[in-house]
Amino acid sequence: MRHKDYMGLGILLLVIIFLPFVITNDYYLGVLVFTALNCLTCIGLCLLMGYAGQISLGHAAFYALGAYATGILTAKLGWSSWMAMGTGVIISAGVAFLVGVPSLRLKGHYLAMATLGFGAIIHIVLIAAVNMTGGPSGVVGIPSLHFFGIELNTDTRFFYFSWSTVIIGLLLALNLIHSRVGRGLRAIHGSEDAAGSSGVNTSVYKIKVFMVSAVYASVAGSLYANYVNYIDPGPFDVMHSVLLLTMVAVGGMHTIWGAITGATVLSLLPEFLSSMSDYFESLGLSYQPDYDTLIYGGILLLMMLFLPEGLVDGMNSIRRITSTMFIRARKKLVF
Amino acid sequence: YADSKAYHVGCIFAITGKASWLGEPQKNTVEMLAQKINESGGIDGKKLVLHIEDTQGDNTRAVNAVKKLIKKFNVCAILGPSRSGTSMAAIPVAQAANIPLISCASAEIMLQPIEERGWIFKLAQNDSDAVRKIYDHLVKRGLKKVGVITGTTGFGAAGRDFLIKMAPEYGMEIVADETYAPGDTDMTAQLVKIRNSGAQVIVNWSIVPAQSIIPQNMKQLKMEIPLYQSHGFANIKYAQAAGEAAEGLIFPAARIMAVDTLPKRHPQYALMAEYKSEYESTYKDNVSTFGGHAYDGIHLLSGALEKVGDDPAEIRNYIENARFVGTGGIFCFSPKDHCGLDKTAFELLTVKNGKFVVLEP
Amino acid sequence: MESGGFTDFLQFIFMGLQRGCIYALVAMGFNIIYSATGVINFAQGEFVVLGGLMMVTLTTGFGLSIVFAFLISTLFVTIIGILMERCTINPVKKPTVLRLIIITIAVSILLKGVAMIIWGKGSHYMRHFSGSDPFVIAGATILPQTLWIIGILGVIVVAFVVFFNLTMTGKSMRACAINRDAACLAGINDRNMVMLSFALSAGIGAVAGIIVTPIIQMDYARGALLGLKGFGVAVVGGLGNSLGAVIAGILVGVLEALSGGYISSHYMDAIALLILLLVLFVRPSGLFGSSEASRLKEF
Amino acid sequence: MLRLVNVNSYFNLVHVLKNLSLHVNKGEIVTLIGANGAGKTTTLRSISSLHPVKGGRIYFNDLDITHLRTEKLVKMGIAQVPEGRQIFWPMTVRDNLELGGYLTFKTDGKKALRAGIDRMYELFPILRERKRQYAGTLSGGEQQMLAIAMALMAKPDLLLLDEPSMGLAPLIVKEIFRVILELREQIGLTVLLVEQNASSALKIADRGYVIETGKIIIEAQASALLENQEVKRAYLGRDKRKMWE
Amino acid sequence: MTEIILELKKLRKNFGGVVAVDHMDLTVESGSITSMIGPNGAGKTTIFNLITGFLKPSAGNILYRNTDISGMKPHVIARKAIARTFQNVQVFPQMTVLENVMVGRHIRSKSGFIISVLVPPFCRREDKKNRTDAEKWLDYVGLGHESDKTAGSLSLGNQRKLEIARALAMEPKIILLDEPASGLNARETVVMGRLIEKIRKMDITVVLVEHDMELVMDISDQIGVINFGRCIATGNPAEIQSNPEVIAAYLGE
Ligand SMILES: Nc1ncnc2c1ncn2[C@@H]1O[C@H](COP(=O)(O)OP(=O)(O)OP(=O)(O)O)[C@@H](O)[C@H]1O
Ligand SMILES: Nc1ncnc2c1ncn2[C@@H]1O[C@H](COP(=O)(O)OP(=O)(O)OP(=O)(O)O)[C@@H](O)[C@H]1O
Ligand SMILES: [Mg+2]
Ligand SMILES: [Mg+2]
Repeated sequence: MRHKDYMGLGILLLVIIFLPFVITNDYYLGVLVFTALNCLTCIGLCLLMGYAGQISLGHAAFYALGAYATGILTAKLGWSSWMAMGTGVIISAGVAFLVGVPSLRLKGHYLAMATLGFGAIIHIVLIAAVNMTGGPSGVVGIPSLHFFGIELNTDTRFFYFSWSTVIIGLLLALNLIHSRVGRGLRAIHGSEDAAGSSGVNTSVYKIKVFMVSAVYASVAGSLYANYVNYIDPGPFDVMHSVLLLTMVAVGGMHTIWGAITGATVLSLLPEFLSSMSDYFESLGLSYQPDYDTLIYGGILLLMMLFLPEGLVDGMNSIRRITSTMFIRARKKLVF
Repeated sequence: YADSKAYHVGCIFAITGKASWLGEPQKNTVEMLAQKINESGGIDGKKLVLHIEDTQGDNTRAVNAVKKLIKKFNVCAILGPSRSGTSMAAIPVAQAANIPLISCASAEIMLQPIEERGWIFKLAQNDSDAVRKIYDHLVKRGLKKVGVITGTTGFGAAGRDFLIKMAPEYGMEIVADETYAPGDTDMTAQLVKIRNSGAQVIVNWSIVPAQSIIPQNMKQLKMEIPLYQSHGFANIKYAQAAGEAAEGLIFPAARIMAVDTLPKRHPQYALMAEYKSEYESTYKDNVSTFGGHAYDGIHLLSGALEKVGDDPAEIRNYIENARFVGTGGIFCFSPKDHCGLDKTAFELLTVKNGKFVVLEP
Repeated sequence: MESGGFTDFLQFIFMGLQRGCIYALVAMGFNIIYSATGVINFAQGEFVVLGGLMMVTLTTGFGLSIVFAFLISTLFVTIIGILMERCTINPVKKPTVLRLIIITIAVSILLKGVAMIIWGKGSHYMRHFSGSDPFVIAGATILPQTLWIIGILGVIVVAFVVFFNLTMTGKSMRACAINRDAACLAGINDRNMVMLSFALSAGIGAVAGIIVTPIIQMDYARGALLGLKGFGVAVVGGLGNSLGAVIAGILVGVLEALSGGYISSHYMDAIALLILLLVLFVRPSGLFGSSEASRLKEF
Repeated sequence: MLRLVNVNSYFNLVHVLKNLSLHVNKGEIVTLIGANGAGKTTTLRSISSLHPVKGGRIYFNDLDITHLRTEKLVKMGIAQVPEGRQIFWPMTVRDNLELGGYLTFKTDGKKALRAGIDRMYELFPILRERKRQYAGTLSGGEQQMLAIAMALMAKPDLLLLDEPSMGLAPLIVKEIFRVILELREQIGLTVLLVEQNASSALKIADRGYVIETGKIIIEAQASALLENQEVKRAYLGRDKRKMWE
Repeated sequence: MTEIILELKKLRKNFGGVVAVDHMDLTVESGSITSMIGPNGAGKTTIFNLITGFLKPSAGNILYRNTDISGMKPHVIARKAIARTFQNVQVFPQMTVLENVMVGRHIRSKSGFIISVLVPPFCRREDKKNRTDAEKWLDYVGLGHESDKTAGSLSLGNQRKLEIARALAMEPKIILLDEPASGLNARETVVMGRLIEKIRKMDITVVLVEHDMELVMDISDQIGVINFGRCIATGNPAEIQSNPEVIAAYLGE
């Protein structure tokens, strides 16, 4: 079980190392960079939702805190990117603490609402605090990241960097969930009463994991700012939080792998659809970008209808079914 | 330059999503023009192939789309994006790839600092010029106390900036500074505040449909001070939505919005009348300035392709010195000015009987 | 026109009332489906949009009378609600709350796409039901349309309070959400109940859309925002509680208006939200949700 | 009255009921005993269609009811007291009882419903005291009483009881068994009873089945089962403690 | 003779008008098996909830080894080595049976967030020990062969055993069992009795709530009879069985 997880990590690592040799077009690598950022956020969100069972509809806010910390500190105050990222992490964790203490006492939809409200407030502040955040016009001129003297200014470089971050984030998350603390978190999910009576400090654990997931989102946000070199409040609205939640749920929130799969699929899907329109056009069919929305919604719907426990579980059961079919077929052959 | 029989040009607009009312007419316009160009034999015998991408009004998608156009389709120039925010996100990519990007958004910060934005152009009129136009008129009417209300989008924020920054220049006093979100449904609270601030005039600066609620609210509150809108109001639907309440409001806009009331000898007239009649008959929809930007963009680009071929650097140089008459005004680019328009591009319009007409001086 | 402090205040209250009633109407739609399934239907905002757009088409496009168009639009959206339930909620074999929520998100995207293709991307407007000349009360003005909204909301609230608390059908609908198995064992047809809840909430969403369109204009993308506000209001009022939704809705609306009017329009929504959050922290199951009852409810 | 023929049930890939067949005649009390995890609950849930049956048939009054929906079955007269106190937690005791009488209300109206509730209050006086309390805050035993009362509210012909005595004080258990016998006398109620407390169950039952890992291994008259050595050793062991030690 | 490990003093709990526990006095000797019996709704579970911190007493005190623990949070009380099971079984359904028991080892291990995040599990000795310990406790209650199933897929009776294993894994000083034998058949009830006696032999004090009289009478050292939230009688099994008040209120016959 555990070893499978770490093996998966190794495979992922290999894939990432070799991918840029297969895909040489920067466009695809660029898309994969955004995918990595979503994966990173979703790993954190999955720890919170899938493992500790606490819903959050405010994660775009932490993504924003990271991005704006980087944006403001580097572009306006001239800090180094790393310092800014670190500060973003500290701010996000601090805000997560302040928000988590009162919010995480709430349950279910009420918690969803509280986090959603928090996310919306942050978004409004980003728009309204013009002097600090640049308001709707955003922050321009955010420098690229430097890593041991290498400027991460090409898509290939940033691809490696962002996915390494994902791998590290994944490793840490896997460590966490296979630990005493991870079990404590999952226990909270199963039954808060029983977890408490087993000695798990439920409120502190919930707050801590909320902070951890905020940190993931914050790092992703910082990387976003460094990569795009420009931020405005647009990408950090409540709908982005909803999208993140959807990613985690589509992949199957009971495993980290599910979250990553969901994030990857839903990050690539729109790009895939936009390529599809080129394909249709080359066939001479008239295709409007308007249909993208329909197809996107339709695919999401079908996934939820036919893969109840998410993509990862869906793939597992497909494998199971085919293997039983195989066994049966073999039996028939033998007799 | 991927294939010698065609010119590949990229277009990115907010065709769906939160700013689709901007991107839709732009997409329609470029498709219409490309078809027309190709039917009449293309450019120098080469077909004009447009690769149209949808940003959904989203920065991330815009970045991806620009990369796709540049790396996958090898386009020689890019027209769009529609919004300031998406343009800002797309600019570093185009700039780094040395591909000209001709934005349809209006924010002036897109072009600054000019040394770092050598590949970036824009077609929409300058916000600051719109402000000038409005303030000039206010000065003429002797109105001094201005209540500013803006929408919280990049467009609104840029306008708010200029309105406040340039007020002293014209002896204006900003007595109120309010905002509203794009999704807001009722601005009476803000308007009551403006009313209490003793403003003699209201300037409503926004590009979202919600801006047409302001005149309605003012009517409801029985406020009778004059209302000025920005060039973001330049969509007849906004005036229709506001109904009677919109009568008499004043806004600076490209002349395309009031072609019919323009003297026929005006240099822009012929071209705009043609565009308007073609667009409206093709799409059964009203023209807007937003579509006009795309029109100008295709004109500019087809001119460049015809003259210098599809080398991006050549195109850039061509545009830097281009002069032409478009729907947005009479463009006059220079290496220092990547917009090419000044306040003469604007005409003050007003709403009369549900139509845009040129304001009688 | 002279306007004293009180007049302004009254004006803000009117504005708040108008906004609040809209929120409350959307929130009631959430409440109904929540009551029957425990799920928040993210497509609720789309019901509102469809109702409004349909109304615009019928009145402005086909020139139907308001009453007639009202009925047809409501019926149309109700049918959409029923279809949605039959095609996407009903087939789910192991309905978990989160899964159903994501399904409703998917449906909302689909409906939005359909609305975009049918009605285009611009915003649509229509005449007020009975003119747009405001009434003046103590110097403050209120639109006749607002009175319509308040009136219709009132009727709906009374109907729902009676339905859910006093009738057997209402109770059995709640029972389905609480424990499907037990509800089936009591002889309740859970699927029909769920369908009924979708029909009702689609209908009420349509009504909301129809009566607010003259004021706010309708476009295909407005659903998300209306939905989010409605969700917040439903939660703060106490999920499943119609009266709570109304009071919370008006509270939110008035808070927004007052903070916009007296504090800052830049932060008006944030201030209202902040106060809502504080309310939620003090009363973790909403204004009128019973803490006992919600503590026992699993997510 | 009830007949299961070669019923199979699965949890994903786990085969839980394996060709299980049993029958209950009209007016009979039949008990099903077996160890934890043998499949008793799954059997009852399969009868009520709460769990899908794959392969096999279930007949009720000679009607094939295998794939009918639960609420149809309830309408036909099959009620179940499910395992683990499935009541409506965030509703009051009274609301719970009313919902239990949902069908009564639909067919016979309000009066009949009230009468039914009053009858349950007589049966379990403590429920009357607690009628305004949320069902979820009741004590375990009170919840169990409520669950039984709800099933009885449906006025069934066939009652499926899944460990009704769980968590109940001995006096109440006796009372419940008495009521079951009484109902059989009065209205000819048929009962399929799953009980861990096998000896008391067998005492009131006519016949019994022993189920082991999803298969029926013994079927006999209750009195015979009470004497059966194997059954005694496995399920009634108490006083024969020395025997298995 | 032996020390008193748990003492309830004038304990009272009311929910609005309902008085669930009233003026309750009870002492539990260290190393004993103390049973609480009484009619349904007498307040037994409420007493457990008060002791383990799920409810706050309206009045009165709970002394555990002479310190007042009333009003503390459940996890603080758990760390004092007080374990419990629930009448409405509470397992962690998504986790495997083994992991459920490992959660019970929570208070006996230490690694916090930082260590958990940075050190992979196969490098942590503590984790391995937890696993072997958990396996031991699973075997102890007879669920060793089910250890890889998810807890939610166990039958109800087995979930109850799992709960006990989890509580035992805490290596508690005192364990509160709420109807451990409900859902077990007669034979297994006897096994449960043996198990409880074995627990006591490990020097763990047992407090038992149970309606199965034979089990209670069989193994208890002391029995408290509770009715309407009050302790109406205490004594050894023989005394209780012959107490007329108890017979009337609870036992019948
Ligand atoms: N949700 C589930 N998923 C997978 N397996 C399950 C599930 N529920 C029950 N099982 C398995 O089905 C088998 C039969 O369970 P069932 O609940 O019918 O037993 P039972 O005879 O009622 O036991 P008990 O006396 O403990 O209630 C058990 O082996 C159990 O592990
Ligand atoms: N939250 C609450 N609100 C109101 N009454 C409550 C609440 N919790 C418990 N009660 C009542 O307190 C009484 C004591 O309940 P408790 O669960 O302690 O009983 P018990 O002795 O464990 O009974 P059983 O043997 O049936 O489990 C019950 O009558 C119950 O209805
Ligand atoms: Mg069972
Ligand atoms: Mg109890």
